[in-house]
Amino acid sequence: MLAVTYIPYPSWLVPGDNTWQLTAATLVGLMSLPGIAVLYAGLVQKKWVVNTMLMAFTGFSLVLLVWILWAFNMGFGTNPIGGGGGTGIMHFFRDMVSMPHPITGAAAEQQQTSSFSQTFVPFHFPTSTFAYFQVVFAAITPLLFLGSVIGRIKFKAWLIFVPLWCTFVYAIDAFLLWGGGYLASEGAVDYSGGYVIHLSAGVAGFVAAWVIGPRLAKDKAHAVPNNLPLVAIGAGILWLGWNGFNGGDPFYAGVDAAAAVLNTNLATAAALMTWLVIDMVGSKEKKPTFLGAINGMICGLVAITPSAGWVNGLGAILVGVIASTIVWFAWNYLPKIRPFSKVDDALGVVFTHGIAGLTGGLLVGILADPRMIEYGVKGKNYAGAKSSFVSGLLYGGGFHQLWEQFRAAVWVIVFTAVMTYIILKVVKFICRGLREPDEVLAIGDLAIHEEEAYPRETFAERISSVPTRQDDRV
Amino acid sequence: MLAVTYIPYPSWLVPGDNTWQLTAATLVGLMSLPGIAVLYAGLVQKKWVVNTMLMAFTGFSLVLLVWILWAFNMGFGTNPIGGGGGTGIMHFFRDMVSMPHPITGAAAEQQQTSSFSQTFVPFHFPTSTFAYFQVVFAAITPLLFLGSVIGRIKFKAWLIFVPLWCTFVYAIDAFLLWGGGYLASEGAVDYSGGYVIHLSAGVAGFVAAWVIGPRLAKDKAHAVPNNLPLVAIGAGILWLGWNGFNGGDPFYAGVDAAAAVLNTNLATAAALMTWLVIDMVGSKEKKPTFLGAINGMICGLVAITPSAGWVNGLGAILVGVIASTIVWFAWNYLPKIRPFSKVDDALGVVFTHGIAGLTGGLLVGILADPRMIEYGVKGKNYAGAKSSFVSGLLYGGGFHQLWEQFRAAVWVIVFTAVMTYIILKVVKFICRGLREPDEVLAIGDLAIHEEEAYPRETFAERISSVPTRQDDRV
Amino acid sequence: MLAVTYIPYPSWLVPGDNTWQLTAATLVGLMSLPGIAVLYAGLVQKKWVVNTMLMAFTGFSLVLLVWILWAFNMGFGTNPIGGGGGTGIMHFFRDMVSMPHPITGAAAEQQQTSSFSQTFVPFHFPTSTFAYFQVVFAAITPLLFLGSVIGRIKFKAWLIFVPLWCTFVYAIDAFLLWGGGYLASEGAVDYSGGYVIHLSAGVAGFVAAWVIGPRLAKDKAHAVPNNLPLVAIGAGILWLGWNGFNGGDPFYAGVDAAAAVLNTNLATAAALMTWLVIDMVGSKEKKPTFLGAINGMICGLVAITPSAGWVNGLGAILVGVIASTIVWFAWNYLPKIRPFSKVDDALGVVFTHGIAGLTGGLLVGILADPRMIEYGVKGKNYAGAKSSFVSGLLYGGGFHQLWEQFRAAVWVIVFTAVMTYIILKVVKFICRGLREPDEVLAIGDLAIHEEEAYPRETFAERISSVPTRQDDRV
Amino acid sequence: MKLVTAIIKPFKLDDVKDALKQIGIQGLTITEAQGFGRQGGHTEVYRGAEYSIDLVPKIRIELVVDDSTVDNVIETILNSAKTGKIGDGKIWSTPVDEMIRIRTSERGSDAL
Amino acid sequence: MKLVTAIIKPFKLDDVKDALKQIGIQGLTITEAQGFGRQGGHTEVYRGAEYSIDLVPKIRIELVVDDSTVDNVIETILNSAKTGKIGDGKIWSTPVDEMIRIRTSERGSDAL
Amino acid sequence: MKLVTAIIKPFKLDDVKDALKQIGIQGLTITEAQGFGRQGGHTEVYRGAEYSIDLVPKIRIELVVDDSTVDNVIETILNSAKTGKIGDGKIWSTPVDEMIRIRTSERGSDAL
Ligand SMILES: Nc1ncnc2c1ncn2[C@@H]1O[C@H](COP(=O)(O)OP(=O)(O)O)[C@@H](O)[C@H]1O
Ligand SMILES: Nc1ncnc2c1ncn2[C@@H]1O[C@H](COP(=O)(O)OP(=O)(O)O)[C@@H](O)[C@H]1O
Ligand SMILES: Nc1ncnc2c1ncn2[C@@H]1O[C@H](COP(=O)(O)OP(=O)(O)O)[C@@H](O)[C@H]1O
Repeated sequence: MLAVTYIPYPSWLVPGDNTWQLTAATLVGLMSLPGIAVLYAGLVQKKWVVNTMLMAFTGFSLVLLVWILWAFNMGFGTNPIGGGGGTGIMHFFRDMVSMPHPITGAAAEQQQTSSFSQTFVPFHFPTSTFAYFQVVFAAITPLLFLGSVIGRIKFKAWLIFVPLWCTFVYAIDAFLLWGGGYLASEGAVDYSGGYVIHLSAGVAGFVAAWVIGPRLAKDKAHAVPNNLPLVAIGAGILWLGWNGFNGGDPFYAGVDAAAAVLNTNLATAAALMTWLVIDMVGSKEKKPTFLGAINGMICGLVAITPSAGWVNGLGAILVGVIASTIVWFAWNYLPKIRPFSKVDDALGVVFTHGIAGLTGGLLVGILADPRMIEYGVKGKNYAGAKSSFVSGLLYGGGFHQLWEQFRAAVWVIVFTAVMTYIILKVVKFICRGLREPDEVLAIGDLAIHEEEAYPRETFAERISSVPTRQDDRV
Repeated sequence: MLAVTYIPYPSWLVPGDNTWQLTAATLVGLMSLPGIAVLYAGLVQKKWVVNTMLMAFTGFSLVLLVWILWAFNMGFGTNPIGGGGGTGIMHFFRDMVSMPHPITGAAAEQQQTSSFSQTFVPFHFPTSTFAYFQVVFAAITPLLFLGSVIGRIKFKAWLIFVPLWCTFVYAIDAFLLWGGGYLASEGAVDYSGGYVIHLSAGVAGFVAAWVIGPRLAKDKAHAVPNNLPLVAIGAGILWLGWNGFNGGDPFYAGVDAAAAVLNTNLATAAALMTWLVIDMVGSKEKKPTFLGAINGMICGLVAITPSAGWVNGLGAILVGVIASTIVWFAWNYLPKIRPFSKVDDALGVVFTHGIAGLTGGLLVGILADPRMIEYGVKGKNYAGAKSSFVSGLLYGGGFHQLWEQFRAAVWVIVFTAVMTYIILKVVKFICRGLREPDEVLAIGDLAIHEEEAYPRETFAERISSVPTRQDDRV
Repeated sequence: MLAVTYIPYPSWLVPGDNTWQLTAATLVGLMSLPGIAVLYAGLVQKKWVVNTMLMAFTGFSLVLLVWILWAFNMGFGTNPIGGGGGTGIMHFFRDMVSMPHPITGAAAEQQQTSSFSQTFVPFHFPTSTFAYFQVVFAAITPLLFLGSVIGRIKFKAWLIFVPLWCTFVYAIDAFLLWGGGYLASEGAVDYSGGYVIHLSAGVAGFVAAWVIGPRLAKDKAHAVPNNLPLVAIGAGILWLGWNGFNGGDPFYAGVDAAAAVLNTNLATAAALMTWLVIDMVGSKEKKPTFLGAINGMICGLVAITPSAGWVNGLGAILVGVIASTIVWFAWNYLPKIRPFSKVDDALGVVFTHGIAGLTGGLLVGILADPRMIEYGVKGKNYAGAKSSFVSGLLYGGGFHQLWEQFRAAVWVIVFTAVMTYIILKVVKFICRGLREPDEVLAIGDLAIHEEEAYPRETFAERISSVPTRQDDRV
Repeated sequence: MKLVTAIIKPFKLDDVKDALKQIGIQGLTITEAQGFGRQGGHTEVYRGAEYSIDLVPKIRIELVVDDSTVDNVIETILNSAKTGKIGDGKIWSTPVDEMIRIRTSERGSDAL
Repeated sequence: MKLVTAIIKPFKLDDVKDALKQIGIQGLTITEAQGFGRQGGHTEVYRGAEYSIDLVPKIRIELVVDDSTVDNVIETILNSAKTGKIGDGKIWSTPVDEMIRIRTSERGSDAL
Repeated sequence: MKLVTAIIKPFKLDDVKDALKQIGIQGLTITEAQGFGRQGGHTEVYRGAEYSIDLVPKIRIELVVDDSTVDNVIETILNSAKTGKIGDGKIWSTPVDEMIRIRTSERGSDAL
């Protein structure tokens, strides 16, 4: 390799790492588009397919712009607004984010990435790579909680809600847990977003469903999905795309990335089979269902997210089994009690993302194996001092990590809930309401977009726009 | 890394670069299959779905064979047919391509790639990688203009048209702009194919639609799409696949690849939102539409293609906004005037690819930022002399680049139009006509392929082929 | 690159290789989910869509667990059960597998991978990477033969059949041909699984279809597919995913990986066009069909699998043309004669995988070009002694390789057939039958899963589970 | 006997079915239909082109009833299908010569 | 002339069609329908929520026949559509005033 | 009153609908149907296996009209649906006892 005659890289760049990071980011992007867009499109009623897909595409686009124009630097900048000083509660409130500013300049795009948290591990790729990897995470989060509010949220309200939420909830949680903020510095960890993304999406979705109010009673009572193969397409892309989601989070194409990928798949397989088996022995019908299996799959993916590279293979399987079991019971029993019985979380995001993410986040405190090393590794280049690992209760870490995970969970739940509520009130004010009127809801896509998911050509007659040529052959 | 004990690479190979290039190529391949195949399948009338998909699959296959058997070396060979000498107009016409020959031998597949243009930047992967990366670009081009001619082109004519077009249009434009030919040597640039692919596809599609004639008047008047989720699947794969399309074009997994990926996403998000907003405020219905958003998305992807790694982030956003706006107005007003009112470009390829590609190509001359460096970069390995960058009007480059971009555009438009016309006349002669007969067109897929997109089992009775066993249980 | 200041890798790890291997594995995973799941879902009758998809998702999950818990070490462990000694027939039967044990521990996941066969080529990534790459191959195999048994196999029988088959057939063949077992040591080769995966899947599917018995006569006679665009999605993902399937098998992101990718695409394009042309000139209807083209495509992908990096480009094209032609005739004529006329291999897996895999495997013995080098390559790092290449009959290798390929094929066919038969008898005993009862088969998805693929909301009335709120707005 | 045919709004189907069950109707057949009438259709816009769909989705209910029940059935449908808005649909009845249950070959009222 | 309408189980369509062809019937029209009757519907479960579908898929056959053929046609449908299980469906006939073939404007029996 | 039922070729729907509008028809109901008749069906080939589809797609139009309009309506459909090729379809009319508009409970001609 040394004989390579022309080296077009700056000295800090490693092409293998850059490739992995860009590939992983692309996989995560695919999880949103077309992944979540069609997974949700398949799950909603036929009359909501177009609306659901368009909210997914616009949500993704809006976060991209917001992120690059200001929010990336809020979460991953080098310059905490409070200056980075202070301790305890001061530290916490003074430094909830870094200074917002765009990364659209030539220098910003091309220089080696660094964030407030990267004091000891320099990443070997430019800011463009890092920001793009981070933005696909930021963008999938609103798409996840979209599942809670479909079937009644006003389209314009969505277009305003997403940028505000990304700025005032996501960027802050990202800074606190990943960007070097208080929670991170205290020791709470979140490998790839069990809290920042999934728990937060579950809570935001639940609160939003509550604030916006339920779907039409008729829609709720007839809420059959419209297309299961579409769900399969989305689900398959989610599963394999998650290799990038979790595999990309060491930010090195090293040993831990590989372990994270393997563990993600183990947890997911275990969770899918767990839900299936409980369905077969424990549900009223005692039948295996496809959508049940997919629910289980999602639980596994979500629950392993906070710990993917910090548990060993056995831990990963346990995470899958435990999370799937807990969410199965939550899914089947919680809707009967308050507040769940009062809130119409249409696709159940609070369960498959909220509770699964919470379960996974707490399990880090129990199952993390300190021999799983994120950066430093045994061997010739062993970097003991800079090694990054986590010890759970079962591996001699005591209750410390569990406590940190618990505190972080409380923060994410409370902060997300409160801020989501406030933001929605603001959006409601701006948009004069958060819901489409009932007569629009009764119709769905056709009323909002004048499009339907599966148009029937037989009954359509073109009336305007491009004139039909007179001389067309018939 | 130095401790690696066994090195199975030749000295010129960098595994990170090779990986990135193969990954990028695979992403671009996915844009065609299933990307374009299902995007278009969703947009056409139900009776044309099978025909559209089969043209996509066969078009892709034919280009693959043509490319490896002769056309790759025409575009990217080391040996211009005129010997590479001459200046000005002589240079131009003597050296429009390199000598055609196959790259199917063991030596050709395995050696370090090099082309006539690579005098200063050696790529760190073999010819197999380079040829494969280039062929997925060559293959998507006919698939794009397929959108102009669906619903009437004779299937056999398609099978002959594609290889001829690839040979006599694509390979030549590729040589002139990328392979070291005249336009490139004069300074015209095309980062990933805004001209070679998109402008050319738009022009070819438009000319072909004109030569072949319009669809049946009835089909044109009832041209409702059949499946919007299918469009979403194709669109999502296109967007994220474009990370490989533009990210692969520095041919190094370096800084500029990352910037190109980020810029591509920025332009696309901006373009999608631009079209959506114009639809909401400027269209007759004042409604946001899903297919409008997808049109905007494609405009962004196409328009950023010629400049992805040469503009900064702000430039990328501008490219998206400008291209989407221009194409929106073109889409809504040009069909009313000649020649657009006379030509049935079924899916509007001339707009979303032709005009968007042209806009993006010219914007290079305005927005290219010389601080965006394709190969050489600041830092320890800064290779000043070999740096590759472009200066637009707004960044001190004067009108030079704009003029070169303009000249190249004129060439691509005129040459593609004339050659496409000639090739179609030849194909018409060979196939005795370019259109399926009207009674076949009235039926569509069933008449041409005896298949339909969504068969109904209830009414089918097997009559032949494999005999049904007598002893089957009922 | 040397200036990189922080190296978080062990000395044996190359990030470019690790990235390629993880990316390739992800592509192969996508071939199963959603690839095969939706390809098959589109091909079956509407009433079997959900069942087919759920068997794909569960089959994939089960193999993942089985593989990591014991089977990976059976196929790719370092410790043959017989101790690795003995010669000839002794060698063969004593060492059919390595010792089964899990790889779920922290050490196992993170250490450099090694298998019994890797005496001279150390791979530059951890066991997690290698095991994950191998498991996506192991997992797709049952999904392939699922196509033979859909429409009657008992769902529970599937859940038991898959783990047993993976353990007692797949792991053994993998060891014998890839893990350093007898067939490999004698010289038989299988680049990416033409035998271990495709031939074996074809045989297993055929035997299983025979043992389980045919579908209902009515289903067989009305076996029209339900959704061709779904087939297109699956097919496109298969094709491009195969870049990882074959490109990943040198286990280095080097020259041969690139050649394997290019050859795979060449063979596939040639095979698709071959089937199409034979359909156009040789079928009763003389029409090009989409599903015919897809059959041809699969033949090409499968047939190039055993030789992808050992033939040159011309060889690859020949493989595609020959395999597609042979399978076309087999597909159209063999079903008329025994035993094919007696066995209801629903989707024809024995043809497109079995016969195509066999053809490709034998062609290695004819077309392998010794100048195609898997590991050692010319240049500064040329490792002559450790080079890995194969010589076929046409390239001076005589009949040796052909004979080895033939012997290996005989083994795979006989062993797979016998073991599949035995396993099914065991499963039949455990599950009290292998078939769903006929009244269940008459209904399909709704009877087995209480779900249907495309539910119609109009006629559904929610009756239980989550109570509808009384206070919902209407 | 009479064949009563009713064209109703799709979302009223459950109500009508329940109401008919209440008065003892044991069977009916429905088909999905498209109606053209005073109720306007709608416009769909695909890629900027407007299409007019002047047909609206309807459910068509058919049931054969004894002469004695006709009025009650019609009344019941009228009440349960009415929203008072344009497009509520129509009911018509036609004479039936013969009614047979396939399973038993019973004829007339026994076949209902 | 009479209009014979038959509601049958979908998988019986081929048999009925063949039987009618045998007795010389040259034309008929079918629509996909949903029946409600003694035959129970089924339950579907999506993500744990149960939905009751009390309508079962049926095929609706319509054919206009000469008065002289009615009985034979009914008999033929009865025989070919019967499985003996609940839900086999119904046949009814109604009087027809006029029957015209669009292509030729022929009326009455000539139009069949 | 009469119920006029017409079976036509799908691509003729627009023409027929327009023609009926012209003569003042204000409402009708259509269903998608499949016809079996002199017009041959077609073959479909999936993966080499041939399937015979002897049913062809048709549109079924139903409209209840006043006795006085029947002839005009039939004539109009005849003219607008005719292509002269086999498979153009049929028109038949049957007597109607009662016609009611659900919205207003109007009966008879008022309900049209
Ligand atoms: N003359 C008719 N014959 C058959 N069906 C009719 C007739 N007129 C209306 N319909 C059906 O009744 C539906 C409702 O009619 P419409 O005129 O829209 O409203 P309304 O009945 O409330 O006045 C139509 O969509 C159509 O399906
Ligand atoms: N009174 C009726 N009018 C019209 N269709 C009816 C009537 N009763 C039943 N049907 C049709 O006949 C089908 C079979 O009726 P059902 O009561 O289930 O079984 P069976 O006719 O064997 O007693 C129903 O699904 C429905 O489509
Ligand atoms: N006796 C009949 N009763 C009801 N519908 C019929 C009858 N005969 C034909 N049809 C319908 O009319 C359509 C056209 O009939 P066909 O015999 O194909 O052509 P034509 O009416 O031009 O002779 C058929 O597809 C079928 O839907």
